[in-house]
Amino acid sequence: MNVMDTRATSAMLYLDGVHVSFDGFHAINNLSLALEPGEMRAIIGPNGAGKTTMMDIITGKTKPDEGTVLFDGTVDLTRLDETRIAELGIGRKFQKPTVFESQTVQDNLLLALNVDHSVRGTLFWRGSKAESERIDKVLETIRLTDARNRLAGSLSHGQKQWLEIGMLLAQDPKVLLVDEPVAGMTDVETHLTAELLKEINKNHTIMVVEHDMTFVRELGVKVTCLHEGTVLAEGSIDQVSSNERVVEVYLGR
Amino acid sequence: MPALAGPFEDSVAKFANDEFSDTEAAIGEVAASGNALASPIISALQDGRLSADPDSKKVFITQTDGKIVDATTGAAVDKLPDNAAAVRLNNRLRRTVEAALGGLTLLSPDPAKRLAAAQSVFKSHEENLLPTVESALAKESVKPIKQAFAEARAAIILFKPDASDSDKLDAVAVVKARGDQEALALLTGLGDQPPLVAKAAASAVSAIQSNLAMWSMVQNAWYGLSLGSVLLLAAIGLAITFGVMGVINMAHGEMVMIGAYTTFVVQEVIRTRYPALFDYSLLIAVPLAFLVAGFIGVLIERTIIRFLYGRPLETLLATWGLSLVLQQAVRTAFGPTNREVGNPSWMSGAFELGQITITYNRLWILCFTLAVFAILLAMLRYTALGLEMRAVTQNRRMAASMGIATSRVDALTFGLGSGIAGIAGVALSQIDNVSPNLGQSYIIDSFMVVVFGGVGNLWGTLVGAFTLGIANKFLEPVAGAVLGKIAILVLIILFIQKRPRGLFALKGRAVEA
Amino acid sequence: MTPHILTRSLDRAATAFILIVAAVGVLIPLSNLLLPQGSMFQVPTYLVALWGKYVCYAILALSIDLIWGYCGILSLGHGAFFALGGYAMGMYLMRQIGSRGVYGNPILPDFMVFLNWDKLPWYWYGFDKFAFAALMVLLVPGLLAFCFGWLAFRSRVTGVYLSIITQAMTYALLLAFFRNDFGFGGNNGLTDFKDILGFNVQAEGTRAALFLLSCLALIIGFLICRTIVTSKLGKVLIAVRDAESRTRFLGYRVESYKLFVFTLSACMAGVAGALYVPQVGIINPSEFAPANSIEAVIWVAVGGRGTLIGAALGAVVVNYAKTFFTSGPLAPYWLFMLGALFILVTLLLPKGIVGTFNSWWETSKATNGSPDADSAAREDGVGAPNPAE
Amino acid sequence: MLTQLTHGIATMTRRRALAATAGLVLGLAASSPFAPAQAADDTIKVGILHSLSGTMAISETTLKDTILFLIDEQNKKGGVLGKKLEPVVVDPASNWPLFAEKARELITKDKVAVVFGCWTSVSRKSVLPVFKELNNILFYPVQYEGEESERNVFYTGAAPNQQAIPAVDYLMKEEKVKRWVLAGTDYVYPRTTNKILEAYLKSKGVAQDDIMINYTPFGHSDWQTIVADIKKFGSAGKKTAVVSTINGDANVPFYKELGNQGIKATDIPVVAFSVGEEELAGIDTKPLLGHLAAWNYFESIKTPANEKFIKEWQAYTKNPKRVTNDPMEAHYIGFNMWVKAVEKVKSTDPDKVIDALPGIEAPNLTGGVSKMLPNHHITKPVFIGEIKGNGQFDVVWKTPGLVAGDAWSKELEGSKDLIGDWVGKKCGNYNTKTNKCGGQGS
Repeated sequence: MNVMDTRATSAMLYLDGVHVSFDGFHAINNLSLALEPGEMRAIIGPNGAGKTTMMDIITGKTKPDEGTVLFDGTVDLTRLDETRIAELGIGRKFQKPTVFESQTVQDNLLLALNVDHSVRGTLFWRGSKAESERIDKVLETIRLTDARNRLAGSLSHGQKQWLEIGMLLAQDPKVLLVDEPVAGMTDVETHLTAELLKEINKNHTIMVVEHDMTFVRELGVKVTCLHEGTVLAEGSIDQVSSNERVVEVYLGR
Repeated sequence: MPALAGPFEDSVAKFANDEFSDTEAAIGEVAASGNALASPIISALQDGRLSADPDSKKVFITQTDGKIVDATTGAAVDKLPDNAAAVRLNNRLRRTVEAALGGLTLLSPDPAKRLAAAQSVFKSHEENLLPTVESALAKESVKPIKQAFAEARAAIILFKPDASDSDKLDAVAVVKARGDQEALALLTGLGDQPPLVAKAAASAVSAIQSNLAMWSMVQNAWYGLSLGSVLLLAAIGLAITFGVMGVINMAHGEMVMIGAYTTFVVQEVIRTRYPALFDYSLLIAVPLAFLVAGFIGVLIERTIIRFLYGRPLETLLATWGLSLVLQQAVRTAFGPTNREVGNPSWMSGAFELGQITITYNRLWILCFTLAVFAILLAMLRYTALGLEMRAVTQNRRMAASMGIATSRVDALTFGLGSGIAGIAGVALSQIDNVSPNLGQSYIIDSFMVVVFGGVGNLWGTLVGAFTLGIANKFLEPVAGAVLGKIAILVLIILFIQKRPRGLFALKGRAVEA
Repeated sequence: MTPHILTRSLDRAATAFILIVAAVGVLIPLSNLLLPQGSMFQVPTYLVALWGKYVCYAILALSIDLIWGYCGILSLGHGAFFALGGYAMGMYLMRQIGSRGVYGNPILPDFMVFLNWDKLPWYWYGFDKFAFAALMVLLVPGLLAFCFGWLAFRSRVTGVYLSIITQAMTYALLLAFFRNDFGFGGNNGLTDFKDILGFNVQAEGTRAALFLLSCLALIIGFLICRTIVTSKLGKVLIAVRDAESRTRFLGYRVESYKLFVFTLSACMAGVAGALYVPQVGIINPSEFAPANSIEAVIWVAVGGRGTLIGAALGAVVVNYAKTFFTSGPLAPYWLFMLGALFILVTLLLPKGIVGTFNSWWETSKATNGSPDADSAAREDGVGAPNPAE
Repeated sequence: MLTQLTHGIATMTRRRALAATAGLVLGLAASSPFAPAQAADDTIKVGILHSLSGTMAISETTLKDTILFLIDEQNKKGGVLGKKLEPVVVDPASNWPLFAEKARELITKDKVAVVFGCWTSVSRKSVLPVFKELNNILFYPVQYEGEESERNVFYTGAAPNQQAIPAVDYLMKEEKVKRWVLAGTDYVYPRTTNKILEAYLKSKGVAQDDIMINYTPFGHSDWQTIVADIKKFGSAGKKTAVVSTINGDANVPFYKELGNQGIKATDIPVVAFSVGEEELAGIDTKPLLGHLAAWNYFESIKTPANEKFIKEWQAYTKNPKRVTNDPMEAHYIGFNMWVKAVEKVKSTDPDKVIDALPGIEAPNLTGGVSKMLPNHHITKPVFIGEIKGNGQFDVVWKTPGLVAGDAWSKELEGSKDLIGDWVGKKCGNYNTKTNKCGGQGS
C-alpha cells in the first residue's frame, strides 16, 4: 500500500493498519480510520474496544507496534512525543476529567493558551490584553465566567468537563480528541455539551468517543463503531445502529 | 613433688608450670613416651579437659563422662583440687597437640579419628611418623582413608631430605592428584629440591592453579547465588507490600530486624529452659517471627498506612519515621549492642564440593529462600486470600462491590509482607549482626532488587535478586567490594532510565493511568 | 531579571519574611559583637554558629520545597547536592590551610601526606582560588543534577521510582566518598579549617559575617523561588505536579521544566552546603547518608509543602527541636520524637504548619467576610498541593 | 511566631513593627534552646560526649555509663577539691557535625571543666577546632591511628605502636608468620595502621608479594569472597596471619564466615584491633577459639584492681553479666589522671590542668602505673589475648613493661621526624630535623 496515494484524500487524521498489543493482548488490531478536515466523528464501541488506546496512539502516549498514523497527510505521529504532537495542533480531553485542581479556572485556561511554552517564555511571561480577552471569551463559551477565580478542584463534575473542553478551546488545536465528554452529566448539561461541540466543530476537526447514544444521535455526525481493536461499522448513526454485528456486541438486543 | 616420680611423671608435671614452653616440651615427651595415658592426656589437653594444680604439680584428666583421673597414674580422683586450673594453650601449642595427636591416633580403631589423623599428618608431614603412616596405609581398608594415608605419606616423603628422586616424583603425582588449596600450599612450600622434582612440582603447581582458577568461577557463581538468596529473602516481603499494594514501606528493614530479635528471644528461652531443643530453635523461630512481624505489620497498616493509600510519598515518609521509632524501641528494650544468635549444629560448618567450600548456613538459606518463594507463589495463586489479594490490587472498587472486605485484605496483605520480612530476619540472624541497625543495611538493597526486577512481579524480584547477587560477586574480585557496590548502584540507576518499570514490567494502559 | 517578575513575587507575607530574615541576619551578629557578654540580649557566639547552621538548612529546605512542593519531584538525595557544595567549599578551605597543617606541607592536605600521596590529584587543582571554588559550588551539584535529571526525566522516571533512584545516587556517592582512594579524606572528610578569604574561620567577626551571608543567601534563594512560583512558570510546575500527562498534552515539554527546577534546586542546595561547612567546621561523607536527605524532606513537610516560608520555618523548627532534645534527660528519646514527628505530620498535618495556618486563615477570613481575603493567607498564590499527588 | 509577625506588620506602623521584630528575634535567638544553666558553684561539671543513639551508640553508650560510674565513685570519696562532680550528658547521636555543636554547648553553656568523649576519629576531628578555640580539655579513650598531638586533647587509648606493632611482633616471633593479610574497613584508622604495618613488615624483610591488603565498606556483611581469598592467599606454603582492622559491626559476619568456612586459628590466625569483649558478646565464640586480639586491657586479667573494678561496675550497673573493655579502662585511667592534676594545681582552670597533666601517674587496671607523656599520650602495657569459648580472652603474651605512646609514627615518611612535646617545646608537631615547630614544611 502506498502512503502517498492516500494524500489525495487530504485526511486530517489518517490511521492505517495499526496494531498494538500489551503482553499478548491485542488492544488494537489492524485499525484503519480517516478523519477529514472539519469533520466531527463519533466513536462508539464496548469497553475494551480500543477507543482510548486509539487516542493514546494519536497523541503519542502509546507507540503502535506497526501501522501508519499520519497527521495532515504528511506528519508521521508515531515518531513524535506527546508534547510535539500537542504543539502540532492535536488537543485531547481525557475520559476522566483532568484539570489542574489546585489552580483557578482562569489559570487553567491560561496554561492551555497556545503561546510560548518554553521554560524561558513562561518564566518571563507578563500577560497581554489579547490573552485575557481570549480567556474571557472561552470562559463565556463554557459558561464559567462567574467561577473564574474558583479553584478548579471545587467545580462540579460537569463544570470540570466543560473546563477541560474550554482548555481545548484555549489551546486552539486543529484536531480535538474528546473522550466521553458527557459522562456523569445531567440531560440538560448533555444537551448543552452537544451544542457546544457543534459550535466548536465550525472551526475544528473533532473526534468524540462516547457511550451515550442519545448524545451521539444529537450530534448527528458520522459514527464509527470499534470492536476488539478494529472497525466494526462506519456510517450514519442509523446505519450503524442497525448493523447486526453492532447490535450483537455493543447495543444489545 | 612425689619422691618416686619417673620420667613420664616428670614430663606430665611440666603441664602444671603454666608456661607455654614447658607445656610444649611436655607434649613432645608425653607423646614420645609410649605410655598408654599419652593419648588421653593429649586429647584432654586439646579439649581443655586437662587441669593442673600449680602447687602440688599434680595433673588431672576430666574424662568425657565427667569422671576425674590422675594423669600420671590413671587412678580415679574424687574431685579437682580447689586451685587446679585448665592447662592453657596458644595457637602454636594447639598445632603441636594436633600433630602429636595425629601420630597417636593414626592407628585408632575409629575411622573418623584415623582420617583426621591422616589429614593432620599431611599438614605437619613429620618425618618420624613415616613408619607408622606406612603401616597404617598397609592395614587400611576404607578407601578415602587409605587415600588420605597415601597423601600423608607423600607429604612426608616430599619433605624427607634423603628420599630418592623417584619416590619424590611419585609423591608429587599423588599430591597433584589431590589438587586442592592444601596440596598447592604443600607444593609451593617445598623449599630446595632436586631439579627433577622441583620441575615436576612446578608443573603440578601450575596444573593445580589452572584447575583452581576454573573452580573460582564456579565459586563466584555460588557466592552470587548465595548473596542473591539473601537479597531475595530481604526483598520478597517488599515485593508484596510495594509491588502488590504499591505501599512504600521504609520500615521493612525493621520487620527483618524484629524477626532476628524474635530468633534471639527464642534461643534465649531455649538456652535457659530447654537446652536440648537448641538445634530446633530456628524451626521454632520461623513461625513465631512470621507471626510477630506479621502482627506488627497488621497493626501498622491499621493505624498508619490505611490513612495514606494513594499517597505513596507520604507513606514513604511516615514509614521512615516508623523505622526510627522501631529501631530506638529495640535499642531501648534489648540494648544497643549486638545480640548473640547461635548457629544450630546443622547450620554450622561446610563441606567441599569439588574445590569449593559450601557452607551449610548459606546452602540452607538458599533452600529456605526458594521454599519461601514457592510457598508464596502458590499461596497467591491457589488460596482464597491470594485470589482476593490479586482482585483487590487489580480493581479495588470492583472487588469491594463483589463482597470482598478490601480493608481486611489490605491489612492481611501488609501483614503477609511484614511476616515474610520477619522470616527473612530469622535467616539473616545466622549470617549477620543482630543489632538495632540490622534492617538499615538491607533496605536500600531490597528496594534496588524490587525496582530492578520490576514492580508487581514476583518472578522479576527473583531474577533481579539473583542477577544483582551474581553481578556483585563477579565484580567484587575485579573492582573490590566498595567499587563493586558503587558500580552496581550506578548500573541500576542507568538501567532504570532504560526501563523505568524494571526488568519484568507490566505493560498496558492500566498500569500507566 | 526583569522587574515585573520580581515585584509580582512580593506580597505581604513574602515581604515580611524577607524583613524578618534580614533583621535576624543583621541583629544577631551585631548583638553578638557589640553587646557586653552576659547581657540579656547578647547572643553568644556558639548560638551564632548554631543559628547559622539552621539558616543553611532553611536554604536546603527551600530547594527541596521548590521541586517537591511545586513540581512533585520527591528527591531523597538532595543531601548529595548539599554535601557536594560543602565539599567544594571544604576543598577551598583545605587549600587555605597551606603549610599550617600538622605536617606543614604547603600544597598537600594532611590526609594526603599521611597516606603518602606525593602530588595533588588533578581534581584538586584550582581550589586554592576562592572564585573557582565558588563556581564549583554551583557547578558540581548543578552538573550532577543536570545529568541525572536529563536521564531520569527524559525516560519519565517519576514518583517513588525517582525517589528510590535519587536515594541510590546519594548512597553511591556516600560509598565513594568513604573511600580514601577517592582523595577527599575518606571517612574523616575535610576539617581543621583555618582561614576563609584571609579571615580566621574561628573569629567572632568571621562567624558573624558568615551568618549574615547565610541570611542573605536565604533571602536571595527565597526571592528566586518566589519569582519562579509566582510566574507562569510556577503555574506550569504546579500543573506538572498535579497532572503531568495533561500538561504534556497541552504542549509543554515537561522534562525541560523538571530539569530546570531540579538543576536550580541542586545549585541552591550546593550553596547551602558551602555556607554550612565553614560554620560547622567539617564536611564528611555522612552528609551523603540517605537518612539526612529524608530528614530534610520532613522539615519541608513539617513546615508546609508548597509554601516557601513553611519550608524555611520547618527546617528551623525541627532543628531547634533537635538541638533542644538531644541534651539533658530527654536525649535517649530524640529518635522516638523525630520518628513520631514523621508519622504525625503526614497523618494529621498533611499541609504542614504554614499550610494549615493558611487554610485556617482563609476560612476565618471567609466567615468574617473580610475584604482582605486573599493576601497573606494565599501566601504563594496557589492552593495546597493535592495530597493524591 | 509567623501569625504574630504577619499580623503585627499588618496592623502596626512600620517603625513599631521593626522594633518589635528586633526584640523578638534577639529574644528568641539569645534564649538558648537548651534548658537554663544552673549557676551552681559548689559543683564541678564534667561533660560526657558519647553517642547514645544512632550507629555508634553500640560502642559509646557503655563509655557514658563508665564516666557516670567513675564520677559516682569519686563523689563517694568526697569529690574533687571539696566539691562534688556533676556529670553533664549530651547525645551527639552519631552525627559528626552534631559532635561539634554539642562540644560547644558543653563548654560555653554548661561551662564544664573537662570533657570525656568521642569514639571515632572523625568525631574527634570534628570537635578539635572547638576545643582549641574555647580552650578546654578532651579525654579521648579509644585506640586510633595516631598522627596527632593537640594541646587540648589527651589520648588515653592506644597509638599504633601500642597495639598494632607489638601484635605483629608477637605473630612473627611466636607463630612464625611469614605472610600477611591486612584486612580493614575503608577509613582512616585501618588505612593508617596498615600503612604503618606495611612499612614495618617491609623493614623486617617481608616481601611485597607476601602482603595482601584489603578494604571493605562499613557494615560489610557478605564476606564469602574475601574469606575465600584469604584462604587462597594462605595456601601459598608460608605461615599466614590476618591482621584485622575491621570495624565493629562488620566483625560478626566476618567471624561467622571464618568459622563456617573452617578457617581455624591454628591454620590462619586473625589478630584484631577493634574486637573486644563487647563485640564478642554478639557471637558464638567456640569456632573462633584461638583467634587473637591486641589490647591494653582485657577483662580476664587477674589483678586485685581489675577484680575490684569489675565487681563495682557490675554492682553499679546492676548487671552481673556486664563486661568491661579496653576503652573503659582508658577512661578509668584518664579520669583518675584528671582528678590528680586538678588536685595538684588546686584548680579546674584548663590551662593549669593541661600544664599539670604531663607527668601525672595513675594506676591502670592491669597492675602497672600509666603515665601521661609530654605528647599527651600515655604509657600502657600491650597484651595479646586469644579468644576463649566463653567470649573472654586468654592473655598469651604481654610486653615486658609499659610502652610509651607515639603520637607520630616512626614508620611513615611524613611523620618520622615529628614529635609532640607540650612540656619543653610547647608544640604538637615539632620537627627534630629542622628543629622547628609546624610539621616538616618550609
